Amino acid sequence: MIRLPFLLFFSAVLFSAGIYGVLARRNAVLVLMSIELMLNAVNVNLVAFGSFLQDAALTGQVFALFVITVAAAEVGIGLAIVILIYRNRETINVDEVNLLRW
Amino acid sequence: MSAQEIAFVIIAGAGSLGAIRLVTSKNVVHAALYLVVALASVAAVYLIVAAEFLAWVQVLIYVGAIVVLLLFSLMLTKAPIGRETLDNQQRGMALLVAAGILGGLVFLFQDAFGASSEVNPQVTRTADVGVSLFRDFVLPFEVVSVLLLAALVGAVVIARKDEWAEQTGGGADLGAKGEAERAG
Amino acid sequence: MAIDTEQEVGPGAARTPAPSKRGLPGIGLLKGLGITLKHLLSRSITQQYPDEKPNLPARTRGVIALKEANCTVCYMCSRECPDWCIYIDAHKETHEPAGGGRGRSVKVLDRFAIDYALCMYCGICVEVCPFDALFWSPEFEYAEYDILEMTHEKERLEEWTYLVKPPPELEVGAEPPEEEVVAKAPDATPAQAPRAQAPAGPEAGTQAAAQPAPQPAAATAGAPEETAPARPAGERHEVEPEQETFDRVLQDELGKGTDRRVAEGRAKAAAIRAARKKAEG
Amino acid sequence: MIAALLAASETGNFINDLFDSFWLVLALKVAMVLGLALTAPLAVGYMEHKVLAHMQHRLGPMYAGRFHGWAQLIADGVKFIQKEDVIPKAADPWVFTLAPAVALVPYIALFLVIPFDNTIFAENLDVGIFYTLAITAISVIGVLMAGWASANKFSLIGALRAAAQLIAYELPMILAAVAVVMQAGTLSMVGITEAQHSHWYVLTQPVAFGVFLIASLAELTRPPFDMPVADSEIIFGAYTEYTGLKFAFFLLSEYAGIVAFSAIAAVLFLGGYLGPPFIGGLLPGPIWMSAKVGALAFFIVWLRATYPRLREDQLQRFSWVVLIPLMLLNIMVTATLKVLV
Repeated sequence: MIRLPFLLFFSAVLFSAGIYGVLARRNAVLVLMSIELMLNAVNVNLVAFGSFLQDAALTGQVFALFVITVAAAEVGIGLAIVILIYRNRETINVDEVNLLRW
Repeated sequence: MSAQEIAFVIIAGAGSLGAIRLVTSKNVVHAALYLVVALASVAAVYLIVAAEFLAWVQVLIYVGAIVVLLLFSLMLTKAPIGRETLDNQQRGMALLVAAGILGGLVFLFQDAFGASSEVNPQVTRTADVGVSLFRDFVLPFEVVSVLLLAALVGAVVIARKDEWAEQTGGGADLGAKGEAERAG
Repeated sequence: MAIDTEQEVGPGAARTPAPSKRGLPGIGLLKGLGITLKHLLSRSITQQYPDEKPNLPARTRGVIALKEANCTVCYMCSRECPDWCIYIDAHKETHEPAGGGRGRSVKVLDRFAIDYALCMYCGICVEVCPFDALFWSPEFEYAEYDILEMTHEKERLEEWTYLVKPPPELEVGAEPPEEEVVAKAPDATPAQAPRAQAPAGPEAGTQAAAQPAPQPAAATAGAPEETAPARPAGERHEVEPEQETFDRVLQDELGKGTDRRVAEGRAKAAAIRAARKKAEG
Repeated sequence: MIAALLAASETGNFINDLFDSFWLVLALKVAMVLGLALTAPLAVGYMEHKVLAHMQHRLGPMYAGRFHGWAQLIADGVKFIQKEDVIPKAADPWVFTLAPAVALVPYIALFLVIPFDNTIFAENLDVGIFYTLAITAISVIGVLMAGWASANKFSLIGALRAAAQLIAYELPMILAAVAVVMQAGTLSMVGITEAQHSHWYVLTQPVAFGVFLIASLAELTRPPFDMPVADSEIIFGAYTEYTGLKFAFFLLSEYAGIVAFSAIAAVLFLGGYLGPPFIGGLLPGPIWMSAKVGALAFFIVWLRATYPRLREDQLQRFSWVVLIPLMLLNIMVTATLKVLV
């Protein structure tokens, strides 16, 4: 027996922390972590609403599973890119990686 | 407040603290460890709303694999320390945006579904999740598996040291590289 | 578990097919397991030391002991010692002979100590001692609580000599000890025997008898000198250098402009080699 | 919440049947899990001391406790407590201190779901086997923390090796378990055991059994896969800077890991608390289970005494090139047979 807004507030905190991290961090790995935080906020919401609506098909949980899968793929690719950038440019600061600016 | 709510508040408090410290920490490895706290508390929240399978998926994939990968790459990329190397100049603006979003969301959530709307966790068996996954969501499941395969191949291609290019002293398209490898 | 077939010989080396004698892949792994299991089931050889005295070989080099009576205070051991751990104090006494005549001065040992905190058990002192006053004893339990007490005086060093065990029987087919060879050899020149005994004679003759009998080295003090003549008697034929080879090689060397002394040496070596070859047929 | 979970998943647990007070049951279960998690590793550690010694023609500990040194590990524990707790000056004190706990706690938590009979267990989670595999993966974070916080190159290299090894071998391990889960049709530890009444799964899944054992060795960083603590190269890997009680925690987590993985392998492949056919009824379940765990732990020690250490690149290649394709094939075959039969 949990009041729904509690769950939603928690997810809101995670999401805004993630937003702040994405905007304010220079380190690419930290940006990736912040994105993970935002995805987790989404997952909490999915599960909370799934539970709230008493969905027999468990749509919320299944979609959270999909999001986790996609997040894993995204981290895999993201870290591969980060390692590659580090190998070529000796830095993983996103504001110094400006190859595509012009 | 029910016992569940008390437990939830404690866990969510720890998780929120972890999330906030994650984005403000001056040390990247500390940040990654705060990420563990945040992710583990999310898993605990899943347990509280009785999504047991999802909770252990969260632990296995996020805490067991993703965080280990993140820590691994942090340690491989020398893990710089300090406010200046980790944050850019948009801190104030970012704080403003984040606070605005938080405020907006809290304002919306507090009454959108009725302040006293309640979640009654029904224990979900793993078999139910499986049935739902393979009966109602087969197509998305297959699409996700294709996505994972693509990500796997992509990650290998990106992170791989280009030995052929190093030997010939220049880059080459992947097709030529594949040909060269097949030839010998 | 085909780990052992996964090895590469070198970078890019083509994998050679496994030789047929290796049998099934992974059989070596199973053999290894079998060996460890066999050892698990056999008796262990540990000797539980403080409860059970170790079964040491007779010539164990545990500690350096001193037979004081053999010591002539020649200081050779303390001078050769690499880390200067031997302390010797002595004074001179003049012994008046009973029948009158000139007095004989004798060195008398006051202190002989070895600092085992410094000693590294190289055994050089044992080797250089001309009268075998120093030798190895199997004693090994002489630990102390204070590093200062690790300097052991001559009384203690003497005690350790009593612990020396008789030497083990020689193995079948082993070379007999040199003194036996000397004693048995009928064709040994008579001059050699006294020479071998001579150094042990006046000073230590009586003490040598008091020595623990099992010290073979002690009984044959001065062994290094006698080895040279003893061995040819048993094994090699003495040969006279061949004169014609000597002359020929000498001429060659001198013709090449070699120094005369060097040339003579080479010529003599060549002459002896030639003679020996002829003698052996 | 947890109460609801407990009530839902508890059917036939002997503690729940005996008492009905929630807190009493909780306390008893915690005591049971802690007692098991803290004593079983000691038994395995003592066994390793003795077996390793005898395989090398030695006797091993003989004095502590008078009879064949049975109290040696207790004496070691007392010694560890007395030692000075050194934290290197350049180390990160918080992370350094937390690391041993992070490494140990997952293995203790794992003992929650190990069944010793169809009523003797702390929890019969619906996702039992999945839970065990998920929670063991946390332990490596402790090792990474230790390696990074020690401010020591060898520690960091050891930690990175441990992490790389975990990533490489978690996959074949899970895939091996998945094949069994598919055959049993359940994730619950008790359910998997009960499904083996007719035959143990080692008969139908021998390849998965072998791969599971190899992957457990790698996850535990036990020889021949102990590159993360290879003394000849990197001193003691991530644990180099640790002393006293913290070091003891790491050791305890290693031995608890041996017990835990042996128990999982026993449940998955050797019929858990079920005895062999015909003579299974002679002894009670807990004895069969302990015997199987002991046998597997002995096997792990046996391997340590026999094989030399692999190289890091051999280890990685072995997993990605041999084990994972093999296990994927195994799953395909299992699925096909499951559908056909």
